[in-house]
Amino acid sequence: MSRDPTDAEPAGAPAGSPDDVLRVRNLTTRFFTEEGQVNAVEGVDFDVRDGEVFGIVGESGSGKSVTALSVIDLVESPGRITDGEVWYREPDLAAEFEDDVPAAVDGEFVDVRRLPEGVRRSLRGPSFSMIFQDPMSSLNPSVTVGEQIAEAVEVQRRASANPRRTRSRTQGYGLGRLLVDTLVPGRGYTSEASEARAVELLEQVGIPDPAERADEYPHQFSGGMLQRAMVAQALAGEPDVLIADEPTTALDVTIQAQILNLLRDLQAEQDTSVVMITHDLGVIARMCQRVGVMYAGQVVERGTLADVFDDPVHPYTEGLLGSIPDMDEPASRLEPIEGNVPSLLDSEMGERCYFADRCPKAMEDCLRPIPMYDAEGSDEHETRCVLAVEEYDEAAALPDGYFESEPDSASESGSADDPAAGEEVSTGD
Amino acid sequence: MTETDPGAGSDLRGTDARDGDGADASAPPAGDDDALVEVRGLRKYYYEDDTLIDRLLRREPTSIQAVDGVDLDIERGETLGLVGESGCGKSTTGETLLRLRDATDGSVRFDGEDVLSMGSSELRRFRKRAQIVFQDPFSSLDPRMTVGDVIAEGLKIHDLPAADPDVAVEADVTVDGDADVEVTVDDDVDTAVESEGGVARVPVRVDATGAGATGSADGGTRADGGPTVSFGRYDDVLAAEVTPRDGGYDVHVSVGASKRTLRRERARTLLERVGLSAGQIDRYPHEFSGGQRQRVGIARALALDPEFIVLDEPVSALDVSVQAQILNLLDDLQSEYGLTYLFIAHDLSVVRHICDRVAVMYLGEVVETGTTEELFESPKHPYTEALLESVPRADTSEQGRRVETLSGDVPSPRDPPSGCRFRTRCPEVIPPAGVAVDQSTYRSVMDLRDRLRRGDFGTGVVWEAVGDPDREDTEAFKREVRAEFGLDGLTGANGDTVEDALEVLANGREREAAERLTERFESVCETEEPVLPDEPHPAACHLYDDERAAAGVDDDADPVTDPEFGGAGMAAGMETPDPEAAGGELPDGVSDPEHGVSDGDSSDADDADDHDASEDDRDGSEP
Amino acid sequence: MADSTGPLDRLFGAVDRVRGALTVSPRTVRNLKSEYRTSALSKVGVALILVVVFMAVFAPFIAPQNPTTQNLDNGRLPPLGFTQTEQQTQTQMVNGSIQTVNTTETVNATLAHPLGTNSLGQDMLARVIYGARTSLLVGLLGTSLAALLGVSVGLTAGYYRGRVDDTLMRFADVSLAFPSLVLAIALIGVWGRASVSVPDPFVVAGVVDPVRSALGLPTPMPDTFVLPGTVIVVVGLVNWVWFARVARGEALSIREEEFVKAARALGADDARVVLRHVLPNATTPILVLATIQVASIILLESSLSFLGFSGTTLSWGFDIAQGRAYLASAWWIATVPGLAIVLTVVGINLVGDWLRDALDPGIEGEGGM
Amino acid sequence: MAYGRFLLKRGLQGVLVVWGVVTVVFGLRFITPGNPVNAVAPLDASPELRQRIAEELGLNRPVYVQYADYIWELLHGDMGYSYISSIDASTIVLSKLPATLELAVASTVVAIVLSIPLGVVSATRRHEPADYAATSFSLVGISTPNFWLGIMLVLLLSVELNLFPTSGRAFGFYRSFELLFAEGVGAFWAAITGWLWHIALPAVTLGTYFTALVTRLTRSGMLDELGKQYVRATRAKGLPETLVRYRHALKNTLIPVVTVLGLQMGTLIGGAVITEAVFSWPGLGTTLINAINARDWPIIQGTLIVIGVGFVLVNVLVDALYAYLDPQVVE
Repeated sequence: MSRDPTDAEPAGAPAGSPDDVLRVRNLTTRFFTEEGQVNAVEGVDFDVRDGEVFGIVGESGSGKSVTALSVIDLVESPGRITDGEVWYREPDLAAEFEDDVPAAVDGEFVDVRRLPEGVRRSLRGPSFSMIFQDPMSSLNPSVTVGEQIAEAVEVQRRASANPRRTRSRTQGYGLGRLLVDTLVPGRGYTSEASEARAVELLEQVGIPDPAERADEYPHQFSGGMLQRAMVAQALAGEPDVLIADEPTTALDVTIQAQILNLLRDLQAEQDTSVVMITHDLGVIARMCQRVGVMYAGQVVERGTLADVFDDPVHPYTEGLLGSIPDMDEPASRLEPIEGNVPSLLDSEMGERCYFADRCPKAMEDCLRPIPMYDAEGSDEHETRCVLAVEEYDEAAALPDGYFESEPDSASESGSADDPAAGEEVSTGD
Repeated sequence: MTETDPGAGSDLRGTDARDGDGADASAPPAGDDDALVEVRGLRKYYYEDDTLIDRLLRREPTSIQAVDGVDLDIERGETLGLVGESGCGKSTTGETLLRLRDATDGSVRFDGEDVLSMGSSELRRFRKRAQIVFQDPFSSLDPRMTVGDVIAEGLKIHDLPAADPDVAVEADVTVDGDADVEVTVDDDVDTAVESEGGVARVPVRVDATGAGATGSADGGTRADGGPTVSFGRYDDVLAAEVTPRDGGYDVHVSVGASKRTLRRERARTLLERVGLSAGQIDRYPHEFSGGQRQRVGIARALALDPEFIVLDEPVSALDVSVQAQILNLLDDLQSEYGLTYLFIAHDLSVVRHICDRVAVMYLGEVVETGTTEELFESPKHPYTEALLESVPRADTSEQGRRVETLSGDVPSPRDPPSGCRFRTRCPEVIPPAGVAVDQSTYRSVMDLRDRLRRGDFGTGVVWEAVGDPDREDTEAFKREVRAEFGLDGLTGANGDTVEDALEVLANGREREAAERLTERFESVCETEEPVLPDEPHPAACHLYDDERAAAGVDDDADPVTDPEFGGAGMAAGMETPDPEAAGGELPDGVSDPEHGVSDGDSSDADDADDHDASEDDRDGSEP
Repeated sequence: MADSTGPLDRLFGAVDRVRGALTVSPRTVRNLKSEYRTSALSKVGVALILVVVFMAVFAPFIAPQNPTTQNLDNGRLPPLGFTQTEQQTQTQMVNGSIQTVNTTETVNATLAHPLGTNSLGQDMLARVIYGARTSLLVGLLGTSLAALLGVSVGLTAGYYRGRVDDTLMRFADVSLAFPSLVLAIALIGVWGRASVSVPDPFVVAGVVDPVRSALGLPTPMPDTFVLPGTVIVVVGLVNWVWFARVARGEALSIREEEFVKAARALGADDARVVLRHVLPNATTPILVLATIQVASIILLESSLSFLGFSGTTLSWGFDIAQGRAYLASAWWIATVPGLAIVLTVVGINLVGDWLRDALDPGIEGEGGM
Repeated sequence: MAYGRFLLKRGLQGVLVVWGVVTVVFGLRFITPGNPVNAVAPLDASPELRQRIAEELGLNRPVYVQYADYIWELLHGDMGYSYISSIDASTIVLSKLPATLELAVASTVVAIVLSIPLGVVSATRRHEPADYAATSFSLVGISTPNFWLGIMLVLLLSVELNLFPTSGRAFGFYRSFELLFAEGVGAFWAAITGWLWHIALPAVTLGTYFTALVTRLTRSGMLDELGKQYVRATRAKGLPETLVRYRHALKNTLIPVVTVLGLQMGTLIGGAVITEAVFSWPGLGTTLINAINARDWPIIQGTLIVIGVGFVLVNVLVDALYAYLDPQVVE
């Protein structure tokens, strides 16, 4: 449900770099479950430049998948997007809604959260699209791959042909039309043109004998081939922003390399901006120019690749980098981060830096909500940690057992993976 | 991870600790006789659709060669890495090694005994010496059992703790007060007290400061008026019997708790040892995070005091920060208990960190083995090179790095490619002697020949593309095939052979076209299966045939021209991949034929991800 | 109805304590509690079941009359709140010739028979209460017999797979090919309607009469009640297939779990693996299927007794059959026992839904008559 | 090609099951207490007479000979002669089949046409009046014994309002087509309405349990599918919600529903037997009950075999439809 447009005087689009295509501000998504309110995403801000690959890295339960679903407005109950603005640069959309919803428009930027739901839904495909972690469960097992890609092409064709209809309540294809199309043979949602385009797309993503493969079913594809088909389907609508949620986690490393190359080539070709979401810092390093590190629903550090990899400020980022075995110079021992991921239950989250209970450098000053501070390195480099503005002071350090009193986060609710998206990282053989 | 105080770090095993020190024993292990585990020619085939009805329809069951001739040696105290991608057979090898699956062929010698031909009693003893830790934290612990029961289950099955005859029992007696105290200890006290270096020391404190003193501070057992006896941390498992004699006391120490309590005590110690708190013993698995559950899995494996543990992707399902904690724990346990690991994984950076030696597997076969140093610094087999090349490094130098990827997918284990199984994706296929051709063109010719041999080269489709239904314009046909398979860079003899092969193909004689091309272009990689030689850093690849020929090793491979290293671009016409599920090692719906269950612990499980209920098995042979 | 210290929570507490034996993990109990709190329907279901169980157990104490005593002169009394006009045709000698005279007579309910009486003057409420005992016992005993047979066959087939699975499942297909009702009729027709008379523990203990006289209820209560033995055995033989299918499905998936492989690696033999690991993890779907089966078997039993194939006359189905002849004149004789069946089975199905929503066993569409 | 192989394999399994059914039916006789002869011989028959009858019925031959003979005859469509009316059993049984078939098919069609939309609506409009109405109807539907429902319908609609006949079956559905050719449309129309009029109550009685069952199945199946990842991915590519629900999710929901329909055929035929008894509908059900009461073995065995074979046939067809709907099964 979008924010009520008539509330506090709209501040207009936030500041950012000139060639931003997407600016997300204070995005907040909550899950109202039996055990209580889970703050999966809490005040997340990030920008995506045109034609750039922006990385979001974080472990299970950090809220990175829910962030992706929130941007594309696919959060299902018991989850709800309770706050935040998603400014999307699309001049004709801005022009169209300039007078209907003035609060939502600022220059070429439109806050999609303020637009009516029908319009927001019509952006899926032509403007935003998404690929998921496990290709096998992201395609309908009883419909051929070609047909499903043709549908994505058809969405784009009908949206550009008649935008007003696709924004209507029935998205231009009510139950009546469906009955007629199913009863009358030869008619259907997808047209000949879109089916031919689907075969082209399959070829474009490097699938051999595309014509034959288009008539086969998802279970007749290998993991790598199916992810290529998913990429084809996502790019069918020539979207401005492609969100990739752990696209290569379920794949083997040689197939992963193929898919990453494919994503980079297509991104360069179509000048699409990509939001790459993963837990694998290697994939982030290879693909992204800028990256945001997420922990417990918040962005804790943000900046260029060099900022975050070479001189990280936030102890969690350091801990992450310290936990990864280096393949080229193997250290004899890793320095892991102690303790467990927090439960994100509103009742158990203190008014403090959420990482304090696991942080080797926790101090008194950390026991308050921490804003984002600027850090050295490029001017993009920001971090949600007091160490950016003050030195670590041994005297003010918190005693060891300080957080023992807090309920053992792994006690009742087990490891609180993202309630919505299955974050658990599980790979094959 | 809370480190238990060094004092209590006792050696769980009676026999003396391993002589080598920590995980990074760099010295190459001595000859074969020292290897704890020797695997020779291990083979594991699954058979599809050979139910009663299929037999009636007289259809030959198709065999899936999941593991096809694997040789491995694992030295004592060493960590051998077994790496490879999905479907390469590494998990099946690990489980067949422990007889959780029935092997089709080959031998597995554990400390000299052949595991595969063990009777049930020998097998039970073997179970105590070799254990396994699994990958998925949510499926490796029985949700209906408390953590304490899970850990103690092994002890319950083998009715442990049982007195160990060759463990000596001693009492260090400290006496307060001046009574003369004689202490005798039951021989089975080693079931309650941990032994160190073959001796179980029982801490006995006798407080005889004054007859009739009130109960001593630490609640020791009190004879009426006599001295009180306490055993420090073993108070609730030992019992003392004091009988006065003139001028002093005789104290007899015996086990004072039931086996069940002893097992619970054992479970509590193991929980502490793996970094969890003993107070969580009665909790259920769903109350723990992924990392904590893996720790319980490790504690369960340690309960029987094994020498050898198969770690089947123990950290793949964990987040990076938790992964590091578990890797450190495994390191500590190995150096403390002298354990030998078979570490199965697909994440190369983890393997580099923890393994001493590594074996790389591809489609059921070992293609290269070597020490971690050799393998990561100077890989020999093209597949190992491609693997190392593809792994993204978490470092800024990785930004924008363009990786030369392998083409196509892993072929189906149902009908693996002839000769070298990697030849369908290998960027360094060896052309026949005297045929100079760059790698990418040679690869295209090979793909064309594969399609022809498999018989699904749709000449009709090509004629349609050319738009000439009555098939006259052979030139157009040839141009179309050249374009589709990228065969333009051919000159001289190569060009002519291809030319007339296409001519023959144009008028529909696919088989003959294939033969013509094979005659000229057949590579040694197709005809001969490369053998993994018995040498320090072996690689099963014909590239090294001449090296061995030069070194006088009698290997009859013909001389090989130096293959240029051509980029293996996105060649069209790859071998159509088999519908292998992304994560699972085996295609869907495949089950394991060896169903007949012997005395219980060698019955196998089928490890295809989903099991088609109507799938039937052939009756397996009873071991 | 169930506040935090209500009877139900004490029940859950008890379950918590003996959970080892019941292999009901606290997580299952927690899911049940949270689902129970939020869904009104599950509360209704539990309430209905409690009423029916109460009636079945304490029948001798609360039944207004002895269900079997006949009292022909106040036959066909309407239930409270209804009156019934009856045409009496009497032949009389009127001035020398025989004439039939129709007199209409209104019969109204009496407090002694709140639900009225049937054609033989037996009290409907008493018969409904005793009918509950028959239905529940047949439902529970039949289900347990079917569960015992089905689960053991299903676990064996699912665990050993291969030839064993093949033959057992073909055998299951064969018995599935005979609809339960059809096979039941055939078997009962063949073996005869053997019934078992079971002594009523309360009456035998002599506890009933003092309580009834204190409540001012007529004291002579039947000291035995009749159970349709053949029906229970037949029902068990017929419905085992559903348990076999569910147990086999569970065994097939659980044997692939890693904790089963780990147990075998520890040296556990097949018996231990099946009993200690496979069965406890299969209890949830079996439990939910059991509720469906109890409901189906109650319907089946009432159908059999309606057709006259049940060995006992004290059954809801039998009463409905009696009432069929008097549909026009005494509609309640057939209607009241039918409502009792519907309410009982609705209650059981609601509990079944509660278990399914809370525990999500994934057995859609299994189980039937 | 794989689809053909799948059908062949499934067909063979079907034959195996039919053979099992026949064996069980044959075996029934041997677990009967009492001697089948006295179902035929008069009570006071002399031992010699009883002996001769036994010989005549071939009951004295060794079991396997009787069995082989029984199978042989069965293959020729000969099920022996009714002990009571001594008419050829197969003619009696097969003549009763159309009536039961009519009832079963009519109620199944009613069930499917009603329940699939009901289930889908209640799944897509959760916590709205439509959902509550559908769930409560289906709950009561599966909790009502169909004989009591039949009686109540008769009580309300026949006895009180006199709308429908209380029992009996007018012209059969097929025979009315004969009338169409013989005496033209008028007679045909009268026959059809007569048939409809008579089958209305029994069809509703038998169909209610089925409708309720399929409604619940469709509802929970639809809810299950809508929660799956591919639905979220299909919405992410911008497909209209109507297609997401009724083309993608519904198709996958119908797959398990079809399987369960096959399995629940047994329940349907069981219900038919009861409904026929309530409405004295001249089908296999009433024939079976009368035969059992009269211990008329050939008829009992004939009816059971027809029902068993019918069930196997239906399940083979259901599996064929299932394999067509879900391509993964055929692999």
